[in-house]
Amino acid sequence: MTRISAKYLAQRLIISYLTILVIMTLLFVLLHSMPGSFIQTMQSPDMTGEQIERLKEQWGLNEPLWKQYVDFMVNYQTGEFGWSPHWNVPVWNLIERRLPRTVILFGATTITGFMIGPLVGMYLGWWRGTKRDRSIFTGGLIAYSLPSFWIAWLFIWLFSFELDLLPAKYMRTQFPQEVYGTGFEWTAMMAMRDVLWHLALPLLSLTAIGWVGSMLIMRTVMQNVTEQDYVFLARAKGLSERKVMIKHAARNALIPVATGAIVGIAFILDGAVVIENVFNYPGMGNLILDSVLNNDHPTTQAVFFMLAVLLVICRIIQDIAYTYLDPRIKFGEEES
Amino acid sequence: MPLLEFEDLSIRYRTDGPDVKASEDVNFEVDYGKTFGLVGESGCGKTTLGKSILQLLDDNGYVESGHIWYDDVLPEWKTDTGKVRPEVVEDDRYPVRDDGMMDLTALDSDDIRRVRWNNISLIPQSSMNALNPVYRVGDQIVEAIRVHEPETPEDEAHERARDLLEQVGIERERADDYAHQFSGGMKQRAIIAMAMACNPDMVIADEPTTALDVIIQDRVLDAIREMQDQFDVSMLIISHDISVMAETCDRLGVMYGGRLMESGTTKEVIENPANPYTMGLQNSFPTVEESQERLLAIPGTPPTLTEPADECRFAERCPFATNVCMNDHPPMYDAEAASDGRSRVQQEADVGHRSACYRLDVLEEMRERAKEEETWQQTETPSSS
Amino acid sequence: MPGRETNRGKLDTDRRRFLMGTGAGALAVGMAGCTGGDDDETDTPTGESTPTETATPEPVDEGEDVPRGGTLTVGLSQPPKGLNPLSTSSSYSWMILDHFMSYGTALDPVTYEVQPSAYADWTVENVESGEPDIYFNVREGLTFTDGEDFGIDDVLFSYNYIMDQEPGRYLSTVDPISEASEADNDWDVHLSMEKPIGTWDSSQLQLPLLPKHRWESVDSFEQKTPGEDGELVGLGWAADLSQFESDTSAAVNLRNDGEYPLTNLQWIEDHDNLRSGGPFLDTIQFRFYQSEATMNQDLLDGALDTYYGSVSVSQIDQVREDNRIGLVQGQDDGISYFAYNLRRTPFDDILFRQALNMLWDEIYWTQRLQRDLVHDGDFVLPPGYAAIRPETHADADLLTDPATDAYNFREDSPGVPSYEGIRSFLENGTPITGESGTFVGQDYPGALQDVSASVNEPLHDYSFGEVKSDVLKEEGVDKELYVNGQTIPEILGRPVTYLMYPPETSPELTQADENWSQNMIQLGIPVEREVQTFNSLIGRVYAQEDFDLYHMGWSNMSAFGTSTLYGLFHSDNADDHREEQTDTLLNNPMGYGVFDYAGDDERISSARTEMDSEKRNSMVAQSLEKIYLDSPYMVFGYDKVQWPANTTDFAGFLQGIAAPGSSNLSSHFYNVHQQE
Amino acid sequence: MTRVESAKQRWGPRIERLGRGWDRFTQHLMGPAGLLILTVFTLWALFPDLFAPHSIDWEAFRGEPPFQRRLTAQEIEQLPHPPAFGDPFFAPLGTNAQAHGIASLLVYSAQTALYIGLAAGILSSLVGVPLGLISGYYGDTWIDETIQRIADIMLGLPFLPLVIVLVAMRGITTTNIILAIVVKSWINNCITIRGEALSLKELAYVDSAKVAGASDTRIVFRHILPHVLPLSFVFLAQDAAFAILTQASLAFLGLADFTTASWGLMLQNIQSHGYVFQAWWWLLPPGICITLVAAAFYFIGFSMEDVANPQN
Repeated sequence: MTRISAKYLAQRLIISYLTILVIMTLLFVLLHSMPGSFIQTMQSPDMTGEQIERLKEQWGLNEPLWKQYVDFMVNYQTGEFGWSPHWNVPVWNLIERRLPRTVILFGATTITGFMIGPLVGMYLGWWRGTKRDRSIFTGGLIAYSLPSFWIAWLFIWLFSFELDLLPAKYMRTQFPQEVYGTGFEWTAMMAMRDVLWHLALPLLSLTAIGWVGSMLIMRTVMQNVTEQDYVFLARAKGLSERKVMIKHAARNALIPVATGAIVGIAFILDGAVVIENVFNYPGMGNLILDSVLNNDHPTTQAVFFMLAVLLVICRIIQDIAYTYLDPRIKFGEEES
Repeated sequence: MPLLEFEDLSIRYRTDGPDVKASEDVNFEVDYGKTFGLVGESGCGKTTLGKSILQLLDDNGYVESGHIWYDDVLPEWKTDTGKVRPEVVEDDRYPVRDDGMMDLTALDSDDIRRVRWNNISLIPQSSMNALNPVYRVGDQIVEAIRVHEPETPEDEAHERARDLLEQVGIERERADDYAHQFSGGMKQRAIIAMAMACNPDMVIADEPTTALDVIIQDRVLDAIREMQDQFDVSMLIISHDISVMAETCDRLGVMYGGRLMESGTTKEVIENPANPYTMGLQNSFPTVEESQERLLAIPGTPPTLTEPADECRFAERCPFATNVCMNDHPPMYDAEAASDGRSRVQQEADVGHRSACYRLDVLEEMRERAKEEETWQQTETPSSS
Repeated sequence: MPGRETNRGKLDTDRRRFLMGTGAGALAVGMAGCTGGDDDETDTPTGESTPTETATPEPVDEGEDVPRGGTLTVGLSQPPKGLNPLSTSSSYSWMILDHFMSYGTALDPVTYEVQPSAYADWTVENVESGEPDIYFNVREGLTFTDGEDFGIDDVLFSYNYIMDQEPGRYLSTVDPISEASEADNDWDVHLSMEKPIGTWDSSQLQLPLLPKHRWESVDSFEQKTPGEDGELVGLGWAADLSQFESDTSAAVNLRNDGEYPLTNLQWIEDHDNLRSGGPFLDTIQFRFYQSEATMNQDLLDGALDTYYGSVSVSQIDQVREDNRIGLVQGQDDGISYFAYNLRRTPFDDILFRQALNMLWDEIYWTQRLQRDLVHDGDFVLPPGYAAIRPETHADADLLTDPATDAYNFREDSPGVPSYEGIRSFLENGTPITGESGTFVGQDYPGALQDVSASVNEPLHDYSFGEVKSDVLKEEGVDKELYVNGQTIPEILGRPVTYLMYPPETSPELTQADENWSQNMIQLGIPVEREVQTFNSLIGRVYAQEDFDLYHMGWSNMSAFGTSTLYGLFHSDNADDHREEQTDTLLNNPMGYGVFDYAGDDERISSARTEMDSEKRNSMVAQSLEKIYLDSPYMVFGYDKVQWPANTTDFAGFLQGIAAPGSSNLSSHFYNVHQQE
Repeated sequence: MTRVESAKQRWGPRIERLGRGWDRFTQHLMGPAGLLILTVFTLWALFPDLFAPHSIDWEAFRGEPPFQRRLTAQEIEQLPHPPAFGDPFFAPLGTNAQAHGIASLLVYSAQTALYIGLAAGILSSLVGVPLGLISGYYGDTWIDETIQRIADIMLGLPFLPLVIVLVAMRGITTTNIILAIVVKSWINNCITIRGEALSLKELAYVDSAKVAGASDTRIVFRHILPHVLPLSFVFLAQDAAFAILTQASLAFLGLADFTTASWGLMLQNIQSHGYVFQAWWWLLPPGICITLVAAAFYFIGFSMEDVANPQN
């Protein structure tokens, strides 16, 4: 039913690609300005100078900087992320395993956050100025002010220690044979349930904060939208308040929410990076911290790159959602 | 026979300070099939009146006293033959008068919703922006139909929407377009079409032509007139543009500062104005018939409606104001009678030509002097003293 | 804790018998920190008293009646870093690899003697020529974990592959080997050496034995990722790696049918506390954590049976209260130390270093911060390796002899250093060189052995005067140290920079650092602390040698004194910055041995090539004491290992060996079994 | 007209405007609540010794330095000590594992939070506002395009990972943390201020100033800047809150300056000492303080938004 303007989409894709190129360049500059050579993490005390030279050669560190840059850009675009000196495996092996975990946590939170946030924002904007609005809004701002890891600790304490309801570690049952008996095999359904079960607490902790961003935008926009003539007309048409609010006001308010979504999404990604560390959840956040602290440049580089790509993908999705929400864009008649 | 009757309607807006008296003791009637025009400067309360009919006032607005009687009742209050059920009339819990008219201000929110659009529809102010940008125009008309006639099948409703658009001069297939693909006039006409969707008894048009250029204005007015003829609806047109009103309305009501200053047939009010405000207002608009050399604006600004003084609302700007005007706002007097010399015959019911002015005794003099430029310039000094 | 009690009872007798049998005092201090009545026995430093105490040996079952089966769940506070035996040096990786790898010879976990394993016997010839020949026989009937037979081919392949590929981890081991070939005499394999290596039987004979059929197609050893590619195959007692997710968990099935030849060897049977016939467990599961706190929690929650490491200070009370968990105790095999950069003034001066040592409040560290879970440190090899410690060679009490306390905290009142005393120690200029004497109010009985410090005079003149440095001014200190008339910032261009790694890795150490540097400041030495992550610290210290002093929270030491001393304290392993700057990562960043005012090159070199272990140990002990006097390192602690294990459901944990929960964890894995 | 009168005439409207702004600010309880919280924390920051029950060197059982004795093993075993009121010592929020009073640490940490918040907030305003003004004033020129593209790309960068890399690279100091935060937080200011500037420059008085020959700089700073200032204060407050939270996250990850007392560091300490689920008196207060100070900034920011956008 929707006919997204190919021109618009192509334009967004090109911009995304250029963004990634710029980010990669930035990454390269950043890591090459780092003190100390990461080659040291691979050296062993017994190596002679000659062997170190050979190692440098192997890693291309003897090439002129421009050559290293070109190689880096080419390699990354062909999906070649190199080898992790710290973990002793190809970087891609690390990413491949950890990225899905982060994506699951981050994606789930983004979805719940962007379901709850605009919904609450819609009601608050609609009730703007009422006592209910003020107390929930204030509550939202307080939630927005919570240090994510701290609230996660409190949740673990409550739900895991006190109530013994939810697991507070890992993303799935480690040794299912112990729980379900020997010879146990995962079925897709059970595996999914298991992951969701383990996801509950991190998700809760992250959503407790992550919903606020979109709520704030929605609330403000909603309030502007309620003053629009089409909302008045919808009411005059005899629509129920609920229908006016949801179908006419909220639907329009979602457009600016979609435009500003990337900020909230990036915020949630930041949260995920921290929360992973609380829940012993081996994801990208964990990985980037470990690799930065261990001078593992190839991994740092790749993780940062993948997270940036993740955000770029989110932006493309955001653009598509925006296009879908706003017919003025959809037909290629972008208004300034 | 009135379709709609305003009875001593007073509307207030709550603010942090004292309430704003947006309208005060307004009485007038809209007859079946007729067009009533409400004119006045902006901020005089006419839009408030329009909105109050369907309980569409802003959140802080409320009807303090008075009624808006509407000559129909909710379907369940009727007998099979369409008459009002006697017990409804007799029971005080139902807001229905002895003559079978229903008080719109007393309906609860569910009931008034059923009246909206179904019985009375509305063309909002700046209806340029009244179409929701994210839905197809046709769908928005269908929505109105389906709210009130849920039994209508989807495709039938669509057909009707297309028919309606066609009737206001928009091609049927444009129903699938979005508002931003319409021109200004098209949007306006689409709204008019939408207003007719449920075959209402009455349409309220709030400044239907304001934001449009003159040529489009004409076309829109034509469309309104056409629709009115075809559907035989009563209309309440609200506008600050007295010349537009002169062309379209059967009767006119002139409002100022929340008060009805004058009402009567268009001819009476335009040709024989009986209120200084109407006279001043006329001066400030080009009339269609006679070309005026220059337009005269009424000096001063409309009064604030928070705690208005007891005097005649217009007294401060009125070149004819005397001490008698300073005590109280005048009641409605019969202007016919005044022309005949009986200057202060009160006429609360909206019949004939009425005017709220103590100086009806010097009506002729006022009419003469109002045409002179100096009359209006003089007022500046007395009003400030 | 009944489980622990029985274990202990058994263990004491085992240990006594062992001491009697070997006559060596390799394991001297056991059970430190234990509660119980026989402390005097356990503290007996050497084996001399034991022959009369002929406690009835109570040998453990040799496997026949030991219950087989069960799953032990082990926690690792970090995920392993790859499972490639040639490239990973992560101890977390080796926790898993240990099950898969066996070597030509094995190190006795109790005595640290070299014992046969995949090689049945071995010999060395032509030592005098300077190019010895090593011969050994390969045991028959061994199979790899994938079921393929192991043979001489695999051995030759392993040597040649490693010599060819030169993985950093084994570089120094294969470097002296000129050729590995099939022997042309009665032996199976012949290694031609370029130079004599004293510890050849535990180094050159302990190269990883790789399955030729898996590795011959691997062009570059680094590219292989065993575990991830499902190809973890070795000679160990594991059956297979049944589960491996490199950052969350692993499960190793064991060959527990009692038929695994390398745990049925005679020397294992001869040890009363080692069981032959293992492994007994079905499976060992590993959970990997991102933080120790989470791992500790899981141990208490019952999700773990044990973990790699020792209980931390903050957890010890909880673990002690836990009925399921017992604490296996043993000696540390590592040390915690500070190191000084001997290239820089005034750190080049023995007097200055010793003064700093005296400012270190070891009571604060051991009692307050570590709650008595560490010993105060002295020599650079831990008490777990008692056979090579100076006390053993001088009939002195391990760790407590006054000669090991030369640098005790000199305090006026509790926790407050004797500033005046230490200032006059610096001003008067008599360092502790091995002669007896009284230094800053404390007697020193003289060196245990016949050694003395490299110099007996200070290099610089010290005085105290007007405060110039901002650091000191901020703290309101009244005197500043002048070295040859200059303040330290005037010499170095900045205050003393104290490199430390991030506090969260060891909050207690950060506290102690704070205390020590405060003491230095109050004395009149401007100090600033600079945080470096572990790896950037490595770069600063080992590659650039750009530091004044730095700390190491814990560093594992090899049981072989000679190689440790050579690696850490020989000038061969120090970059000599007087000529050129290199960025090799040599292990002696202090530059000990480079300068004539501090070094022991000669003794270390001769100990290294000494083939007689008795003589070698004695030389090592002398070197240790000399280094102690020279103080390039200040060793501030040895852990009292408290390894937590589920002693309710499992038994067979080895009490009293060095590093039970860490370096020697693998010895447990073929001994541990379900409780009867 | 007397001078007083003329002053009145000149200042009267401004004061009135200020008064109206204040009225709007205090309309919700949020604004005053935020100010109150911030005032308390500011007092803590300025006069910690007045509010803290002990000095920062105080130790349980031993009291204030200089210490006359060491802690006994029994005393050490009691650490971290739950709240105590006189017996055996006075520490209303208990102590941490190092025997320091939690309450005192809380008070002494207020400085760091406010410093980080305000420094990061002011710096991002100093970068973001001028760039936004320039971008908006030169709307649709290459200058605007360049600034906006940069902002656009920065917007897509994963923020915390970037900060982690920057801080780990450049060294873990408070200054570096602030700078790393600013690297990203100027963007929001810039984009919003640009939007405002775009619409402001269309206004008549800017045109007339142009006609009168005012230079671009003058127009931007004299005519446009004053109008966006209230809005930039809104952002300053929000950036401050965000910076404080980011510092806490960094501290949790082990990237906080350990020599400066801060709430984030207190939380990091409880984790590294392993008492997260055992010492509530140590776990709760720092988290509450972080939440309160961040919330106070948000409260003030959003209340000021009402002042800055009076159309509601």
